[in-house]
Amino acid sequence: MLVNQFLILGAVLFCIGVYGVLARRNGVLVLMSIELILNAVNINLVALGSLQGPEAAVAGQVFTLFVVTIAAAEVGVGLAIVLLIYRNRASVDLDEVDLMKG
Amino acid sequence: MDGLDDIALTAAVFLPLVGAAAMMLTPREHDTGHKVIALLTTLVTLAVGVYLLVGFDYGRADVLQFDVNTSWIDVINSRYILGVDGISLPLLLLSMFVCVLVVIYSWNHFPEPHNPKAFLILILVLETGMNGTFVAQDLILFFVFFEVVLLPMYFMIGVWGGEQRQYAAIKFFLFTLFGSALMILSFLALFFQGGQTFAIADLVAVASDNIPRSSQLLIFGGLFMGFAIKVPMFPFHTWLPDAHTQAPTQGSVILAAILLKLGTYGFVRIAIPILPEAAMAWAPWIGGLAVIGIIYGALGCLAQSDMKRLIAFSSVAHMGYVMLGIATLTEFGINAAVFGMVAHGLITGMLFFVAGSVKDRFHTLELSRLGGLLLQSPRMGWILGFCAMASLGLPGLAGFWGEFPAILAAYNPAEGLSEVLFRTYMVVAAVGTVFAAGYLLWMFQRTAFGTPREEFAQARIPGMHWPEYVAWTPMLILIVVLGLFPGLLFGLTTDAVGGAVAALGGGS
Amino acid sequence: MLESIWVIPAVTFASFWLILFFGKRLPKHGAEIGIAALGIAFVLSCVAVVEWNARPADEVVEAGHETGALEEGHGGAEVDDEGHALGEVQTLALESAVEAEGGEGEHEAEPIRSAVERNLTWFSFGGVDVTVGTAVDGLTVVLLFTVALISLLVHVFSTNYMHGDVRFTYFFAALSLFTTGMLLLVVSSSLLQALFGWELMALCSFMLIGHWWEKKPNSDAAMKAFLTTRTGDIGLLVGIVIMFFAAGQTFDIAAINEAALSGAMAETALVAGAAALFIGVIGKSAQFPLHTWLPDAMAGPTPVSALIHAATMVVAGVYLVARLYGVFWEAFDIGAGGVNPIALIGGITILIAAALAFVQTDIKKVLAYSTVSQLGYMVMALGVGAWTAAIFHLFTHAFFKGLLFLGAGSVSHAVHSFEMKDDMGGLRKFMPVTYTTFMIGSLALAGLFPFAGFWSKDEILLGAAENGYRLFEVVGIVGAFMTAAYMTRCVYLTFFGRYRGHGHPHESPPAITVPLIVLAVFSVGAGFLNFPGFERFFELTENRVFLLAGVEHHSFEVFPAVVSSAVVLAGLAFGGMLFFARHLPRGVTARSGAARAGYSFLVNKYYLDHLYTGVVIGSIKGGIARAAYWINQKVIDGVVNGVGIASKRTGSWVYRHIDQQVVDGAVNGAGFGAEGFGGILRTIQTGRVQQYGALLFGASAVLALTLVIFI
Amino acid sequence: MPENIAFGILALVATLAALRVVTTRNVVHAALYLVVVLATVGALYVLLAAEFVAAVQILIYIGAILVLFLFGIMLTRPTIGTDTGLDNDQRWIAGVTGLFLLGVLSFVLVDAFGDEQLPDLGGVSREALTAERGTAAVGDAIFSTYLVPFEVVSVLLLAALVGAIVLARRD
Repeated sequence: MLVNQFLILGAVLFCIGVYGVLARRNGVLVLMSIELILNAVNINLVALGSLQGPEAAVAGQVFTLFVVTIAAAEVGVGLAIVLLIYRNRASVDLDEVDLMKG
Repeated sequence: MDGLDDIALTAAVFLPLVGAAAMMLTPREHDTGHKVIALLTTLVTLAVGVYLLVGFDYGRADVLQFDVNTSWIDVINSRYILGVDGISLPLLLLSMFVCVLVVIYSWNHFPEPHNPKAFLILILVLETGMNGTFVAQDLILFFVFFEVVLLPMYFMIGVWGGEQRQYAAIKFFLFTLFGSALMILSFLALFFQGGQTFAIADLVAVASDNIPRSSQLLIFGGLFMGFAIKVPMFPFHTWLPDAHTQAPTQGSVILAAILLKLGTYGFVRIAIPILPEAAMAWAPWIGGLAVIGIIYGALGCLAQSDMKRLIAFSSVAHMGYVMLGIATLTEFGINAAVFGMVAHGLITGMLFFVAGSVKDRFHTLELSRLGGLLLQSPRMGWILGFCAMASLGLPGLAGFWGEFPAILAAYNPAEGLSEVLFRTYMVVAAVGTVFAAGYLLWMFQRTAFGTPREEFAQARIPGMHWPEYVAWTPMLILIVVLGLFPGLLFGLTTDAVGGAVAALGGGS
Repeated sequence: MLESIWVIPAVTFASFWLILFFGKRLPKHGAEIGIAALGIAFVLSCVAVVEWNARPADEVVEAGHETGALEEGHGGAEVDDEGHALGEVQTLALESAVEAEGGEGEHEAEPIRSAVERNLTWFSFGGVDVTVGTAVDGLTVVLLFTVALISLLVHVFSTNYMHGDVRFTYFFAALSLFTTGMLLLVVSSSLLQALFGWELMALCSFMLIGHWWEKKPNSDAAMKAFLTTRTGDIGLLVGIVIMFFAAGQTFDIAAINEAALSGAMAETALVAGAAALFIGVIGKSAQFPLHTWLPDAMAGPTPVSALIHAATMVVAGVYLVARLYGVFWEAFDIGAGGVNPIALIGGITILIAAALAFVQTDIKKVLAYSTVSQLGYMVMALGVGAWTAAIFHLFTHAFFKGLLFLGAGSVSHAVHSFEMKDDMGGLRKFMPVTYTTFMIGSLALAGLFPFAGFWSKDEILLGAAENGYRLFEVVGIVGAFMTAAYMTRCVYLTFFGRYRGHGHPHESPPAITVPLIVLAVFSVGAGFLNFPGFERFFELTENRVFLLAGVEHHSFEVFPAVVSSAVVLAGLAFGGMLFFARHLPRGVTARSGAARAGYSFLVNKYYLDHLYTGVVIGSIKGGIARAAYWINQKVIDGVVNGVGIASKRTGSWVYRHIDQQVVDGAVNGAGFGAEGFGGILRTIQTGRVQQYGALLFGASAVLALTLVIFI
Repeated sequence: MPENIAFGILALVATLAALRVVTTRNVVHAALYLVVVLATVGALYVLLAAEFVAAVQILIYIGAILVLFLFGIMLTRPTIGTDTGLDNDQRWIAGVTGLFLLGVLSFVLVDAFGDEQLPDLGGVSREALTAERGTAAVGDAIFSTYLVPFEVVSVLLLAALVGAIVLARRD
């Protein structure tokens, strides 16, 4: 198997995720797109790890696990934020969330 | 004491961050607590600076001292190298010093929307960035600190700024970021072509031998863009007036006093020593832009109706002298430039302080609406006059030593540069001193002389507050002391500059 | 004392700070500190003069010798031996001297007093040690004496004149600082340090001329003074820079003079440097065409005018030329005769300023133009090689011009105005002391025997004649005539005729009259310092540069003195005819000494009346002077203002069209396409995270692409 | 070869499902498509001989995270069914950015790795494989080499837990 098969699949998923993050209006969907991005990264980690030999393979897997864990944390906090926004604005539309517009 | 020496610079850089962290943990309501923490942090940092000043070996001002050199990012062979020599030390101290005063001044001058916690944290983060830039001796480290400065300033302008703050902030950010992008490209090119190292000292030794002349020119061009935008030099200056006008007083002061110096410092520390040949080739253009900036900035000043904007334009003119000094590539010129940086930092910083306090009282800086400041707040009026005089280069005050030696140096530029061209620059620069006197006195006349306008005639204008006294007195004293004893600074810089100029093959 | 001459400016400088910090709490609001400090300075200056006078000649310098002098011991005996041996060398200067003087052209090596120098290293940069220090020679002590005396008297005068002023304390502080500036300039051994004093005076003139800054014209005048002198300072800065390099990287005045005289400087650098320095002098000493600020500077309080005109500020330029005479001498070839820029500028200034003085109605403006004209004399004297005469004129002028200004102040104190035509007249009866002293001052200014002005002016004319500057001798004589005439007019309008003002004028109190009397004494007596055969002044000021250059000093000669006296008398008579005869019955004219003298000189009254009123005055008053004044106000001033307005317009135009549109536009355009930056930014700056995200990803992709392609 | 075929199918499914995640107009469908993506990615891990990761992927992602998503969807009460307002007005910008990024990334990847092959693990014995990169090896690594990061991650999880509670709490 070519290593690039995995890597390019990762790139594709990554870019789809980016598209989702940028184009989606619904907070929950944006979070899902972020999951896509994280998965793309995970694929890369595992694939590159197994390319470099057993030790790297283990390292890649461990980091993948870390990413998964962090993703869980991120989804937890992210959804909490979305809920909070929803509660305050009765909407999860990110277009309306422009608090950074000073 | 060795141990202390080793961590002194690291402490100087990261203490403000520690303070910022402590403030983050303090609840937002404790205004006074935040102020005290911020003040203590900056004071302790300044104490470290004083320790450096005392421990500095003046006999070897051209060598890096208190140096730290440990591994940092091995993959790209970027190391954590800090050190100060005669050029960085004054600027480092200036940065620490100004930060203390800015914090003191902030005591009762928080611009809307208030929030002392965030504001002071930003100042501390800024300080880390600035201090770091002045002591970093590794290109990547330098770049990191150089960029760290950007964000706090962006927020400071964007959140606490005037009416057009969004525009000003984003303009500032984009301009500088654009410059930085080219700069990092140049850094990378130096890395790949100059022997796979980011350490400035190593690059100084090898870069000019390893890199073909044509690439040197290109690389210098990238560095030039990065630094010139920060300075800012003539065609890249348009972010400055907007940023200054919109920034809160403290932001303006830091911007004028220190941030602009990052650019000129970059030239002196990085661009010229590493790429002397390219510097030679670029010098006439830099000098040309510098003198255009001098006259142009002055013309810009004459056209202003807003005091802060006028002062901002005057920065363009003054930094023109600094750049002219640098462009001569002589010891005289670069000494003058370093002196000019410090002097401009103190003087223009003071001018912005005063402008801020005037705005606090009159809620406007329109020159046509001001007048009679000397009647309503005599001390502030005289301080403004003093700063105007210092800024126009009156001998006996610090500004003179940035201006006159630069003119002096332009008469006799480094070997290989056209004398005729630089002498023309000299005359133009000398003409610029008259313009400087013109716009500064005009501003002073408009604001301080005469009688107050009708709208303010009855207003009770408070005199100076104690934070103003405390924050301004040291600066005023320094302006006079440096003006009368320039040796204090020249003594520090002259050896270090000599070392830097030696790279140019002897200089003049 | 001579070694520690720095004490003198230090005292006045300390006085400045003391007045600033403690003045308000003292009973006299700081005046006592100023007077005490100036008193000390004056006493110390006297000590310096005495010590200098007592100093033995310890150096031998051969006149006109170009390779520099031998440093000899401190005895007179060696001097004679060496002097004889060196006396035979022929030089260029010697040749010209032979022409000029006929028989007595042999140059002897002369023993002189060497300057007392004391230098410290101030700082060093770029491998050059910059020194700070004092150099004392005859020129220095004379100026110290003059400055300290005039300033002391001005301080005393001001205690009464400025009494009750809103910023009394501050005024005294500024006076002290002003004096410090001049003293510092005078004792400086290096050009850089001199620049400090020079600019300190500019600062103080700004503060003092604009003392009553509540009124816009006053602050305008202050700005004009500062900016005009600053314009000249372009030249000064450039000149100092050129001298620094031309003399081998030193600011030391003595070294620069030596280098210039020894031919070590490149010709172009020398000429360019001297020309540049002279531009500075033109600005500071109010020479044509930069003289316009001085009359406007009358906006300041009268004591300030006295100080500026008599002892400080404007004479700084003359002093600089005298101090760097070696440079100017070589650069403009002053020894050769003919025409040179310095003499030319001085000559033009004499005439145009004197003509302008005719049409003024403000007494201080008459005096101001006369100062300009007299400064022209000094500069011209330097230009024609009459070095001693220039310094001597500076010295005597300080007294009578100080006297005249303080006198004008005394008058205005009585009538609360400076308008001669509307508010004065007939004050002779009300203010006898002021009248007498003012008369003495006027006659001294006119140059009548035996007043001080006569001796110094005469020396200038003589110098011009002897050194081959016949043209400038004529200019000087015409100037003397005009001076006499306009001063007659001024005196007439102020003190004679009927009182035209309001209220009852009265004589001023002693704080005002005592300085007047002191100055009057000097105005009479100062001239005798260079009395033929006595010549203490010449001996006192003779210095090394002077001798090295081979500058000629000419003693009094009877014939030219008679000619110039005759011209002065003619001028007085002319003025008397015009003013006394026209407006008053004969009887009053007969009682006035000046008028009678003019009268008896002019035999054919009708013919001269016709000539003067119809032709000369008609053209001078109606035409030339007005034209000159018009040119002054419209063209020169117009150019100054025009440049100001034009730069402002250019500034606005550049700012509006180029800065805001082109430069900014280019930047904005380059980044973000056709729409304005602002518009786009507003869309970008939505505060929406996702748009920032888009930017972030886009930008990083672009950056990545750049990296991929270029690296 | 069989693994290549498997990869092709999985990759196709993953890509299509991912595309649907970001394009579908039904939020619940999006979540379900995400399940498909995550599952195929898990399968890809198996292809790469990383069974433990694959298991974790299924357990945590599909078992926990996805359930969280569904909760989120339910709690924010979006329209169940199609909803036209799910995308904002910068779809084109997003699309262009994504494609551009994809182009750059692919170029870099092809440029860097070319046709480098993954090591063929077919010849390695099952025992050796397990010992080298199996679950045990991973466990060893986590609790020895990567112990500190592991602890940090646990603290992070705790912080996230607390944070989520603080944020979502009604008070």
